[in-house]
Amino acid sequence: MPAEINLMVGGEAGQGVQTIGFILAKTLSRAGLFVFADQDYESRIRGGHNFYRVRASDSEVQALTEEMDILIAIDQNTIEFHHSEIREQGVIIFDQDKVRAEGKKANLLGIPLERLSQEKTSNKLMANSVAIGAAIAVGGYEFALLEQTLKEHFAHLGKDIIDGNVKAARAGYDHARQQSPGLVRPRIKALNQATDMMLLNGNESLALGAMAAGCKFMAGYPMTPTTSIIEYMADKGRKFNIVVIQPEDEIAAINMAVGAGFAGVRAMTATSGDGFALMTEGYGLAGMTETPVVIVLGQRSGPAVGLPTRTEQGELGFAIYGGSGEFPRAVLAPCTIEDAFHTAVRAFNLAEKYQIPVVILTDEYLATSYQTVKKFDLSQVKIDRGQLISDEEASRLNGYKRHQFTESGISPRLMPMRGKALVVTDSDEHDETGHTIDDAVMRNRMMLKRLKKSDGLNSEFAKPRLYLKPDAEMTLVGWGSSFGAINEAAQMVEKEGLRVNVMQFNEIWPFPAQAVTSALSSTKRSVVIENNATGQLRRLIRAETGILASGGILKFDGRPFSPKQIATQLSKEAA
Amino acid sequence: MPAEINLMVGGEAGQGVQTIGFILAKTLSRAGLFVFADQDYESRIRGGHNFYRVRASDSEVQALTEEMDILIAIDQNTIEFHHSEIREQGVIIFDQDKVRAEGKKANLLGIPLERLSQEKTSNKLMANSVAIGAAIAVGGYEFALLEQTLKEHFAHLGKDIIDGNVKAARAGYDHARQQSPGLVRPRIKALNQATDMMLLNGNESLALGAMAAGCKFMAGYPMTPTTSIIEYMADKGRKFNIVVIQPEDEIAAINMAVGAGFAGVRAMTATSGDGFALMTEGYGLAGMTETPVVIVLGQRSGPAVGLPTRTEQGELGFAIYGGSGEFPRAVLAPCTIEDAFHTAVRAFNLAEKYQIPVVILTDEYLATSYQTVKKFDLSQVKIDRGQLISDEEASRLNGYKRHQFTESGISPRLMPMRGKALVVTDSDEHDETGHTIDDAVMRNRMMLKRLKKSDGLNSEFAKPRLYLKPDAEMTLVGWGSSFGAINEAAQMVEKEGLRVNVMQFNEIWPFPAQAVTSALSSTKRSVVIENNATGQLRRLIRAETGILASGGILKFDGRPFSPKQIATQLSKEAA
Amino acid sequence: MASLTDYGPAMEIQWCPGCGNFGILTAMRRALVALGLEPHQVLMVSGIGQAGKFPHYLHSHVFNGLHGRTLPVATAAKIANHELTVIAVGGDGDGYGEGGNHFINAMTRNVNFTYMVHNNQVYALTKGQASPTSDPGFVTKTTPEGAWAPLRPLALAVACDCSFVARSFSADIDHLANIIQLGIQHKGFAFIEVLQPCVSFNHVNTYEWYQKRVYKLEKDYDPTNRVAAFSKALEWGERIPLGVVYRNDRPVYEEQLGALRTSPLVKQGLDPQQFEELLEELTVQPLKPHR
Amino acid sequence: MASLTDYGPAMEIQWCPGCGNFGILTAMRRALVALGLEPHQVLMVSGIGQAGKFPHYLHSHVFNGLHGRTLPVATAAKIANHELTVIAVGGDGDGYGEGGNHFINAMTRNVNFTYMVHNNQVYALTKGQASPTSDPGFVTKTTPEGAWAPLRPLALAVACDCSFVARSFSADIDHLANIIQLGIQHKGFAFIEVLQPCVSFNHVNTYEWYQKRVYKLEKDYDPTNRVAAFSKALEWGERIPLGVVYRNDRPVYEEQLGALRTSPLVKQGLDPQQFEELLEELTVQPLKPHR
Ligand SMILES: Cc1ncc(C[n+]2csc(CCOP(=O)(O)OP(=O)(O)O)c2C)c(N)n1
Ligand SMILES: Cc1ncc(C[n+]2csc(CCOP(=O)(O)OP(=O)(O)O)c2C)c(N)n1
Ligand code: SF4
Ligand code: SF4
Ligand SMILES: [Mg+2]
Ligand SMILES: [Mg+2]
Repeated sequence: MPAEINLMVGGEAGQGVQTIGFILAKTLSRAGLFVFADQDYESRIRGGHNFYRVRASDSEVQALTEEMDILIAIDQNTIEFHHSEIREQGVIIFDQDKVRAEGKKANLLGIPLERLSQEKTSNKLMANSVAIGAAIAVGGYEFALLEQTLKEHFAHLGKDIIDGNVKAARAGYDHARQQSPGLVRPRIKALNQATDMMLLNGNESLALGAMAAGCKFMAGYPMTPTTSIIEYMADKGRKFNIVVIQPEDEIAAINMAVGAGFAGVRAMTATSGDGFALMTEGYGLAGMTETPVVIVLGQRSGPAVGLPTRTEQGELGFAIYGGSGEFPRAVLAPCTIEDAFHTAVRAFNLAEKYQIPVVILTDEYLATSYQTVKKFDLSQVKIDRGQLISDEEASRLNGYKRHQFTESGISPRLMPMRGKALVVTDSDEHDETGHTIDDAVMRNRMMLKRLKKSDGLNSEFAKPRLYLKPDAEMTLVGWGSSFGAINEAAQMVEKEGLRVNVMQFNEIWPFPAQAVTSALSSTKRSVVIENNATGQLRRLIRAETGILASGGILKFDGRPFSPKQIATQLSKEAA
Repeated sequence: MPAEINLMVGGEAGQGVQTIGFILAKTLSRAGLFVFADQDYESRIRGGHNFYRVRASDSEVQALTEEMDILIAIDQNTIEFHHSEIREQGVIIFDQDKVRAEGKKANLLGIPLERLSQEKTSNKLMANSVAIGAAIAVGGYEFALLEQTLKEHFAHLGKDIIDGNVKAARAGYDHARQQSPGLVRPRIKALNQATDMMLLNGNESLALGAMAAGCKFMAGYPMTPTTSIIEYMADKGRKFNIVVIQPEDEIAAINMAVGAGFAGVRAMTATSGDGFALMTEGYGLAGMTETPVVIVLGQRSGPAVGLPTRTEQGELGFAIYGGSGEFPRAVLAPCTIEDAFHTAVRAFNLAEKYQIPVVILTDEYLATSYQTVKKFDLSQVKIDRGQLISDEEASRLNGYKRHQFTESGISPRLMPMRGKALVVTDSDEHDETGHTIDDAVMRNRMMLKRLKKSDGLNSEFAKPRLYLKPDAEMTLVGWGSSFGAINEAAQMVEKEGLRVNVMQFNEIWPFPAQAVTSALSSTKRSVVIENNATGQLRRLIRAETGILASGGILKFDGRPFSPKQIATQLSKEAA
Repeated sequence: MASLTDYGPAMEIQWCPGCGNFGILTAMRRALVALGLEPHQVLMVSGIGQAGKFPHYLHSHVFNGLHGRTLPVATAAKIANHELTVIAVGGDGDGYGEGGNHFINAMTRNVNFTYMVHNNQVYALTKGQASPTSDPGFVTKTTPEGAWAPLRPLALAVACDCSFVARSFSADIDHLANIIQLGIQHKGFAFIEVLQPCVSFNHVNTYEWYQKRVYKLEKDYDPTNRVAAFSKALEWGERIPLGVVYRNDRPVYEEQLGALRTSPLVKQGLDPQQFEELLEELTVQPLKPHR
Repeated sequence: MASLTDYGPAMEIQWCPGCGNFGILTAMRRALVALGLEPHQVLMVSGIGQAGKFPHYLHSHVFNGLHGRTLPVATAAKIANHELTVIAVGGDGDGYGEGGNHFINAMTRNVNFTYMVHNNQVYALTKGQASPTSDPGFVTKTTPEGAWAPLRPLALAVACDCSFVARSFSADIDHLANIIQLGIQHKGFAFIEVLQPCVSFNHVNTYEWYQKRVYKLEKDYDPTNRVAAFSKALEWGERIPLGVVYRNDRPVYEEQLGALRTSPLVKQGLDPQQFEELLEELTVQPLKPHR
């Protein structure tokens, strides 16, 4: 059985919860463990209640768990809200001068965090590092791991800050080992010391994928949870000749992406539901003008502004049916943080190959969760620009029809100003040359030409990921970011004797109907597990295959699934 | 068998095609006939090719037919494009000085239209009236009918214009009767001289319904095919204290409608697909804040700008799944011009009763077609404002919660400034008072409260219109404006011995799954007939009932179905 | 008569300690009390952003809508019930970025309500990106090389012939409260920009930064001269003027609407039967012989 | 060298006979030829409206996009390939109504392309509704009581510090061709408003109406004085100035973009492996002991 350690840190916004959590995650990664970490925060900059959870294990982990071994309580609320989540033998670390923890069912490790910080660094503001030191001590790890992490983390703030934090952490570390040696746990050892592991979140992974795929133009208006994609690309992209624009609104963003795509570069935008709403007109524009563009739709709890910092999978239908009229599109939903990288690459390839808009459906959970993943192999990234006319061909072109009829529906694509041929397209219905038309025959042919591309897409679309077991009784079905939780839940229920398959969708639209039909017929029952209130995938499966999954597990309180929640529900379903 | 006469007039944009057609339609209505008329036009103001068709019958007609008895050709193209649509014994009326018609398989009635106009009125610009006169003569009607219509139609232009047109028409009338008495047809007599008939188009009907329902505020940005709703209300509304605003864009339009709805008046907006795309964010806002608002979505050929003056039923999925996150909504699709009136009334009642956004899905065809319908009975219009707190109750209120939890999910609604209680709402997730929240429990309750309203809606939703026959072999399924064509097609195939049911949807969402399931199981086969390329209703039926209709008839060239097209396809399906 | 306590916060205030928004809240409460307005007479409309939370923090009717869409909602609410005192509030991103089109059009349209923009020159709620008013060179995570050229909202306002254009500073509560009063009293669309330090994400345009630069318009400044006002509206940098920069008495939009003449729209009864005459118009009169 | 015939219409022209757009087409063709530009060097971007059809009527690359969304498309196309001569065209409804937010932001951003608005003071393609520039009182089907207050696009432009602001008249082809040349040659965002009579839907602002009012800016007019330009930009009614109303030489947006320094974005190769260092940054370095 895999061994693991779970930590939580909680406090108000502005108290450094995220920093503590991230440093813990990184330190444990450095110990060779597989780490998964996620934050829970409100839409405010100070106050309220935030928390961060870190799960570290000797085996791969792709979800959080509810039971904590160590809780760092920066404020009183953290204790009140979370003490019940502490496992027996768990430890609460807190500032004994500020927070009361008496009577809580856990081992209490009260430390004068601020006082120690003041004492050791003449600055009480390093109290958080004292707490981190204590936590690493309780975890049973060597201090050097933490020291290295702190040095890296604070590197850009100069020597004084680095030294101060290291000193403070050391004080906490020593304090814990000396005052409460009984609380120090046996450290979990790395089984196969993974090398070349990265610790990154879903947005970073996706942004890296986009950049590796050759995205040269990103226009994005800030919106949780995809803002950090824009920010990451704005920062890192500088070195790699990537233009990142923050325009006046989302309408400008999508139209810019389309404009850049038309001119010939790989272009994208990123937003969440309300921003996507504003983009749906441009979505159709890309469909009509056959312009490649990638749209990241980071779902959060809707409708409208909803819970802006919380997760949901509420926009599958919107991505598939959104936009005026009918046009081909691809909808992808990365299932893991690693997947986000590959999905981004895939999205750009599909967008250019089929000359369509491609939506990447992520969500707040995937966007902000951190995980240790094996370093991406960039030499494996294949860029397929589809039927893009080369400079050489272009120079020999004798006339050009942007929307030429072909067998596949895909017309060879020319960038303006490669050669002398003119590139003409139109949001009105048009003929092969791209000029406006109004007659029924041409209209029919053009519609069919565009929609034909769905066939090609469909034929090369990945099947949902299938984890089939002989004699399974039930198939668990999910899409996107819930993969980790569903997968772990499957393992849990298997231990209780329920044999289950897992089918997880990444490439959802065009819908891989055949594969789904055959997969679902392999078990008597199927349960669709979704982070929404109306069961969108379940309905989609029925629309496309006629199969009504026997059950659905829905969650729409803005929080991601935990494996245990799913497992509990499954046991009920099975009973 | 009903007797009927079909007329077409064709010419360039700007040549008065629409005026001629409308005057013919009105004149034939005045003769006591049932009339259906529609125009076919391009997105340009001059040139190109437009035509207008009028069908008049002694029995009710709800669609056009392809075969013409009389063709008025204002230009040469009309003859080239349409001569094949003329029935045997049909007549082409044209200006013998300008247009060539030799060799066409029809009776030619060449008249020196301009010359006659010049002769009789010293103005060659009344040539169109000469042609109208000739057509009425050929139809076998008395001149007085036309004279009356011309007088009404030109009333606002003054005596000279009226007299001129009457004289010109008289000249054409006399010319036809004198020169070609053999072409004069036996007039079709009204069977039951209907009294109190109105001749109006779908937009007028819908606008009248909205006004009768008490709409006080309309904000709309011009967009074919709903512009004339805005225009009609702007004009007529002046007398009835209705405010109509043309704002800067569609985003402003929907947000204005929501603002007015929140303040307490019945409010609406109207647009088509691309405008609706821009409104989807506000659509969700209405859902989240539980603000009643009515959105007319007049579909036209998409995607993007598409064929802006042509029809389609391509946005059913968009209306149902559009908007960020998940919220209750109603989607209605009037099936006939008369229906448009009642649907508008119904939309406002549902919007206020359930405090939701309601979409009325019309299309270019329904919007611009004219039909004779029995005058609406305004005394039958019932206004149900739902749980709107009266002034008297308001004055006694002791605190107020805009989003109070109730059994039905509907919270009593207070207008701001009725009494002293405060009305608070939020596009963020909120508690009963309307203030922002972030916790999972309240979030869950609020989502369920809102979605609960769908149950109520569903239970009072009209079933699709069913025309069931014992022993029918097939059910024809359609939605919205195709009703007339489907219904007539059903009659046609029945004559050929195929017994069919018809099921036509007006109230589509929430989906009346039970009624549909039982209806579809009454026949072995069902065919879904839609003016789109992907079969949206067919897929919806499958999603909601699991039933895959055995066939689909699709048309997406921007033109409406004709009964005959459907009947031909059905015969193939049946074979 | 309402008192300051009647305008107490309706929920926990979620701004950072030291945020400039607190001063604006105090000034607004004072202004409303000074004007003798009761909470139920006031509708506050906002969008999304830190400023967008404002209406929740004092008792009034509240419509807290979408990011950038404050003005259309406020416009229509005012037209639907012109007895309401309508006040729209929002941030610089909300109002000048996402809502830019509504901003110029609302000013041009001139419906009688007040619009207050909390200008902190940054997108605060989303944690610090450049806004349309960020000073050139302002470094944020979306503009690592520094922000580009700024909009000048007051100059836009004068270009749109906005009927009341003023600026104040959140730290000068007396001045601000007075400007808000003037804005609410003004007949027509009143645009008030409030300089609002964001202590968390704008470490350039701080209290001190503003304090050093702001000055009150001279007593003899004539806010009715449009061209001079334009020049004044462009002033930014070493010196930043506070006060009423421009004012005119253009006709108010809703006053020309016949529909509102008898009573507010919300108070008018609904009577389907009154539309009979429209049906008549469309009715096909059977032929009347001998006429 | 391209000749006028190279810029012949690529499809049947669908405007009404007598439409002001014809003059603009002629002037554009002349200007392009005079500048020695070849069709394949020119990208015309438009939205929807009668003016939006313009690019189809002369040979060039064409992106005819959505109503009101001309400027973002043009902006990005220019950034993606700054060797293109990009010209955006559209109507007054398209540019000042639906596209208002892009208009003010594009002017502020100052990307180097030309934007020409065919201002006929009406929504023509949709058959005659009021536009943002309709004169007050202009009766249309959506404004049966007459249009309300107009936007003043040139004043907005000066307020946004637009780097080239000019007006011409479609009936004065020489003047217009010259202004278009100046606009294209100008380094920075060039906004050209063209007065364009619509013979079908605007029976007020006719050829004669404009002819009577337009005059050319005096020789000694100084377009670099922003406040004076504002005053000039407001002039409308009895006299309407034509010419370059305002000009500055603000830095151009794309010139500060490091990414474009070596070559246009579209010409840069794609190499996934160059990103190795970013992966390194995220890699968790295993502990190096004794350091
Ligand atoms: C359509 C849409 N786009 C983006 C966002 C995300 N968002 C929320 S607040 C905000 C900007 C806030 O800046 P500002 O308006 O200046 O307000 P501040 O927080 O600075 O007071 C953004 C971009 C959103 N909620 N909706
Ligand atoms: C989103 C959207 N809204 C509305 C329309 C309908 N529409 C097409 S052209 C137009 C206005 C045209 O006016 P203008 O831009 O002044 O161009 P003109 O025809 O006068 O040259 C409108 C409202 C549209 N195509 N898309
Ligand atoms: S982030 Fe800035 S604007 Fe927001 S509450 Fe904090 S200080 Fe105020
Ligand atoms: S409607 Fe007006 S703008 Fe359009 S082509 Fe005709 S004259 Fe020109
Ligand atoms: Mg701000
Ligand atoms: Mg126009």
